[in-house]
Amino acid sequence: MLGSGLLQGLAVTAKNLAGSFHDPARYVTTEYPEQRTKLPENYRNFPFLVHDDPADPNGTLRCVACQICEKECPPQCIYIVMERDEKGKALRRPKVFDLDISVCISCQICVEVCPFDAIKMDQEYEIATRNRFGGLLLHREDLSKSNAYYHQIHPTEAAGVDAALAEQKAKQAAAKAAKAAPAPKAAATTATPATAATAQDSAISPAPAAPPPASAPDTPANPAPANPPPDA
Amino acid sequence: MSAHPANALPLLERLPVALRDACTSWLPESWRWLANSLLSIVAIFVVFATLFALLTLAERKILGRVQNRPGPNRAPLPFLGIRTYGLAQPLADGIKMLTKEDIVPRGADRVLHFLAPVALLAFSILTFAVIPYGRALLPVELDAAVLYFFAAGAATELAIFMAGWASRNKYSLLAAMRALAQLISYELPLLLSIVPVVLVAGSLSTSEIVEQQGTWLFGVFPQWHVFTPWGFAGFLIFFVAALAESNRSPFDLPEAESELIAGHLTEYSGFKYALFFMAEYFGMCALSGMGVTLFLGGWQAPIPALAFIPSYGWFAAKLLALLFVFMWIRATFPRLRIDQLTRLAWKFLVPLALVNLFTAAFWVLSSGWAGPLAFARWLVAGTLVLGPFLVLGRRLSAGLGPRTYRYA
Amino acid sequence: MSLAFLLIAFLTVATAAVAMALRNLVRSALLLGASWAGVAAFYLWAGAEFLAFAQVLVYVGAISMVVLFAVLLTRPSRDEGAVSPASAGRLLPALIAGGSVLGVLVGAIVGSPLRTAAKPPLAFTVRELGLQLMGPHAASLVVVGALLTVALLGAVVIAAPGRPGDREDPR
Amino acid sequence: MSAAGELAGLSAAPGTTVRAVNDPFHGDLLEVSMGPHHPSTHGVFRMMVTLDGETVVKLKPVFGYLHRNHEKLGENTTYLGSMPYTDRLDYLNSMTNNWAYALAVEKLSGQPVPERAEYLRIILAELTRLLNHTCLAGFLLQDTGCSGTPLMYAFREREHILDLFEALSGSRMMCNYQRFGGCRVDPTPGWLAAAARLVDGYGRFLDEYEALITGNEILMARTQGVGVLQPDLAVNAGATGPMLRACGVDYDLRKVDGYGFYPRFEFRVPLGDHGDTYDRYMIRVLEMRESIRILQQALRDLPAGPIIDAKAKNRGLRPKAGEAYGRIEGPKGEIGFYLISDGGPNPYRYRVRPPSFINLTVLEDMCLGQTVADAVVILGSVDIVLGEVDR
Amino acid sequence: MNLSPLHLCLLFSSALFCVGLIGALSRGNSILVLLGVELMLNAGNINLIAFWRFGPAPAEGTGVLFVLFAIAIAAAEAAVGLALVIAVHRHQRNIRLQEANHLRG
Repeated sequence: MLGSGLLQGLAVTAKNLAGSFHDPARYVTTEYPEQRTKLPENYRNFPFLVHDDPADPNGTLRCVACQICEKECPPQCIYIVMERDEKGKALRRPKVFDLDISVCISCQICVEVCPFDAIKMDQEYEIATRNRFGGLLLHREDLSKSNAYYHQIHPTEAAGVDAALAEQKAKQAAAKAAKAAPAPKAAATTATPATAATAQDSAISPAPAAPPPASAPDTPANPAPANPPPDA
Repeated sequence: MSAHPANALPLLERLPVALRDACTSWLPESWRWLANSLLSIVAIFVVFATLFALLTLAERKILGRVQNRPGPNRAPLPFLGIRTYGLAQPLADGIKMLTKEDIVPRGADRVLHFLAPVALLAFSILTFAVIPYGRALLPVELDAAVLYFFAAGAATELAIFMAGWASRNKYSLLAAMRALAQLISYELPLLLSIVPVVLVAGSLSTSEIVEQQGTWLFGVFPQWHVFTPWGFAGFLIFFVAALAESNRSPFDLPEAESELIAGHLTEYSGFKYALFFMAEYFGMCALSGMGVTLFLGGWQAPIPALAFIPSYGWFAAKLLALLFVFMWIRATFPRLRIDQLTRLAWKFLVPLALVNLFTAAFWVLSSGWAGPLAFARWLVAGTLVLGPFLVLGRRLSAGLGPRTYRYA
Repeated sequence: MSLAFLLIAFLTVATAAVAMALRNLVRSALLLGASWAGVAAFYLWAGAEFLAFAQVLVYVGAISMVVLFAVLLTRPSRDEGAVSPASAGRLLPALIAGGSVLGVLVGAIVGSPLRTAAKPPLAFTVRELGLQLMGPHAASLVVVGALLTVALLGAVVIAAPGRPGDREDPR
Repeated sequence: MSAAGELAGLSAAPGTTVRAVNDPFHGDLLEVSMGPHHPSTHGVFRMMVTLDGETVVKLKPVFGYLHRNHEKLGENTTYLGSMPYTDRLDYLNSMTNNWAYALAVEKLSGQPVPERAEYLRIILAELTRLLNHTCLAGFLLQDTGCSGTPLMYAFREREHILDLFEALSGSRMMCNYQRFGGCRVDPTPGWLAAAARLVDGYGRFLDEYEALITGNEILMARTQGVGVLQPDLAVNAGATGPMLRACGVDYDLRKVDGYGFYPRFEFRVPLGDHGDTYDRYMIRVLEMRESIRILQQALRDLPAGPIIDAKAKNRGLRPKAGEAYGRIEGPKGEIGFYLISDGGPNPYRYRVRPPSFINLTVLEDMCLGQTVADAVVILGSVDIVLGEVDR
Repeated sequence: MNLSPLHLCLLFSSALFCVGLIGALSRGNSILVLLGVELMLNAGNINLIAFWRFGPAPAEGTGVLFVLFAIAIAAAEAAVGLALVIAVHRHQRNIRLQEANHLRG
């Protein structure tokens, strides 16, 4: 009969009208600024750089300025300049690490390609700023966040990363110990930074394992100019 | 509001009139009439403007709740910062509307562009004059009140045409054409649907029509027109035509936002837009009020035991219920197309209304039937209503229907 | 003579005159709507309220709509309903003819002593009107009804496109 | 009279083209530019519509307002670097876009995919289909003039699926989930349980949604017999997906290609007989019900194992010189990626076959002779996403 | 000169009549001609009402009835006239009266 479909529709809307007052499955609105939904652990929005010592956020970055993420970044929103000492020797640390989050697409590829677990995805989504240009261009200081923060936002993933780093470090220590016997000179030089590093697994320690082995002797010079940024 | 010979009425019933008389009693006799009229106009305007403000909120709230969201609930009270479940929203909307820039397109017909909202609102307000809001509350007692109502209402579409044409916008022009076609189509079923009421009541006066619905069958069932076969059919036809006449969904073709942006409102902003909005709600209120008056017993109480509640209370309750149905329908239905709209009017509503006229005539002629004949009376009238509905409905929806699908 | 009448008369004639002189057809039609409403106001002033509402309903509600519709359907082109003003060759004879008719009429009216009944306002109610229509004038009512039906059907046939149904879309 | 009659008469026969505009009998046609800023063009799409009264006598789609040089970008980034960009083609269906692209690269570089990953891909693709069709039903009804109610119901359910995507991939719409040789993240048992709950409850939502609107006489009047697409025209134009199946052509890549593990699943392909807007709407509703069946089977049978091949190479991929075309049955139709490798780190040629763009080519043929109001609804039933149309 | 209300009413109606007449004679557009004729009809109606109101026997109401019938006929006239205008327009793409000088379509 003409009209039966209309009446059926009216019944459904009436049910929803009533249901929105007592049925939480129907009334799903979250009133945002006051109420917030819990973000899932995997949620990702914009990268940040992990540092290990909150006392020295820029000195203990895991990033070695290898520029892999800069090359792989699809929208090319990362800009890295490696820090060099007076003699122009690379210090395996970013002097500049800029990330333009007005360009960044949060694709996580930088995280995937990073061999040092130095860059991770943040969960920050309230990024509105009054400054159109500078406000969305994050520098090394803005990006640097502690490992504890990383544990807080991505607990499972961070635990996995820590475990892998610890394992790698242990392996490396073992390899070094084996190496130390035939070459005591090299061992003496590397020992100082190892003890000077923080109690936790150092960011620098896995570095000699992967990229060019030639850089291994340079590490002793590392702690000396570790605190030049006066603006920090 | 006409001075009824109603000093015998209870105080609550007389209250508005008594208040008005108290306000004007100090004036000389010759001036009192004018003052009383002005006071009535002001009262009607204030009441319906407030109702309009609340209705805009209610509509959004109801739409929101139907759609499982809260609707507007944030606007805080000015200077206090307290949220009141969105009650301050109309205030915020009003301030926004009043302070917005009034934009007139360069190619527009400036005079008509300005006149359209004014004329629309003026005609909408005119219709309020003949609706009996309560036992003693009828602003103007007219012999041909029903005719007056529709004469005043007929001019509203003209204003919509003016708006659409004056905007010099193609969407607006299409909306203007649609508004005209819609008016020409729906004026007829609207008028035809109320002719049976006039026929049965033997009067074009609204107060008399309401008075006549004030009896109870067996002392329980109200004898409203809607509770007769012809009245029921007439009410449905009236309601559908009223939806079309007030340009409400599913007949909101002139401003069809998914097709014509905003139709005749495309080039309006600020205060003029607010006037249109107000006129739309006023028209809706007026038509609902007329529907209540003609079919739902006006200000009569549904059962005698509840007659202690003042008559204007009942009127308000019925009016709000009808307005709720307007909103409920808006929340549910898709929009018709213009050719379907006219076809619905000419091929369905007009024939049904004509048949309904015969049904009403039969009802009047058979008013003396009693006993088993009363049953036969209901049967015949019911058949006269239902039969054409089924036949015409089948013809209207020929070729349409649920389908079955095959699977590869 | 009441001020109201003079106002009504002036507005009615003025709007009608302006409407007839305007270039813009849509404006003309809308102004004529106002003029017809003025006539309705005259009826109201004269005490024929039923007639006044019927006038508004028919003229403002229906005829001006149809006129506007016709204007939009037959719009010459993009210039939004503007038509050329009356050419002098037509205007002059028209003015002469109209003026002379007006002169004759005014002369006749003013010159003739009209007998008016000095009666108080009358009460010709809707009910009486209905009784008259259904009683002595029932035959004419039927004839008018038949005329209206035939006229409307004829209008539909004339206005419909040549082949019936060729403009109608499938659904 | 004859020209006018012909012109008008043609409108009754769907599928025929009327392109005459300046004939003497229809000199005052109204040309309306609908869009790029219009409530119902689903983004920045523009239709130059020529109207005779309200009837469409000519319709010219204009697009490109959202052009982002997608294909050239793909030729200038690495193979992996294009993956997040595919999210942004049809931003409702990033999972299926990812899959089609991954499939093309896997064909090009000959990488195997573990079983669990294939199952996960099917689960996510079918969830995407649910999501897309739900959205479409909401948008389509919004275009017919419902005041938001069906749209809000559709979005309520869509949010639940997006929540799943977010919990798995980290983003609601830009999932970037598939990788060459598998998937990026393994779902937890909790996630799988949540997905199963959602799938089991989805039928109830569809029932309520259909009660709300499918039987509605106004909707039937608005959509039945409107925008009829003839099967031969649809095939010739290359239309795919629900658009094609609504005309009664049995062509579903899940059955035809049998890619992934689809041959292992039991499901049916619904077909329409009229090819009108109502069929296009109903086919999608029925496909959703079939998707629910596939999902139930997949979630039941999901095997354990790795989610990405142990030797899978994503970063620094340099496939041998050659070409490959990977296509899957996306929710909107055949989404395909055609890649030519010259052995370098970037594809030499990167080409997208965007289903909604190709389905859009028959828009004018469907709209001719219908009214403006229909044109909007027909456009809605084509189901376009401008991110994919303009690329 | 002392004019009775009836005189004034009649003057009013003749003014309206002449406006309609001049319009109908001077304008070339057939819609405007039709509108002029409608105005003249209205002027006639005003006369009828005036004589009913101020005439010798207002109680009979014949004037009102006359006007009622006249309005109905005017409505029919307008409908047919405008239908003719539309038909002419369809055939000739023009509604200027001078050019509508042959009846064959």
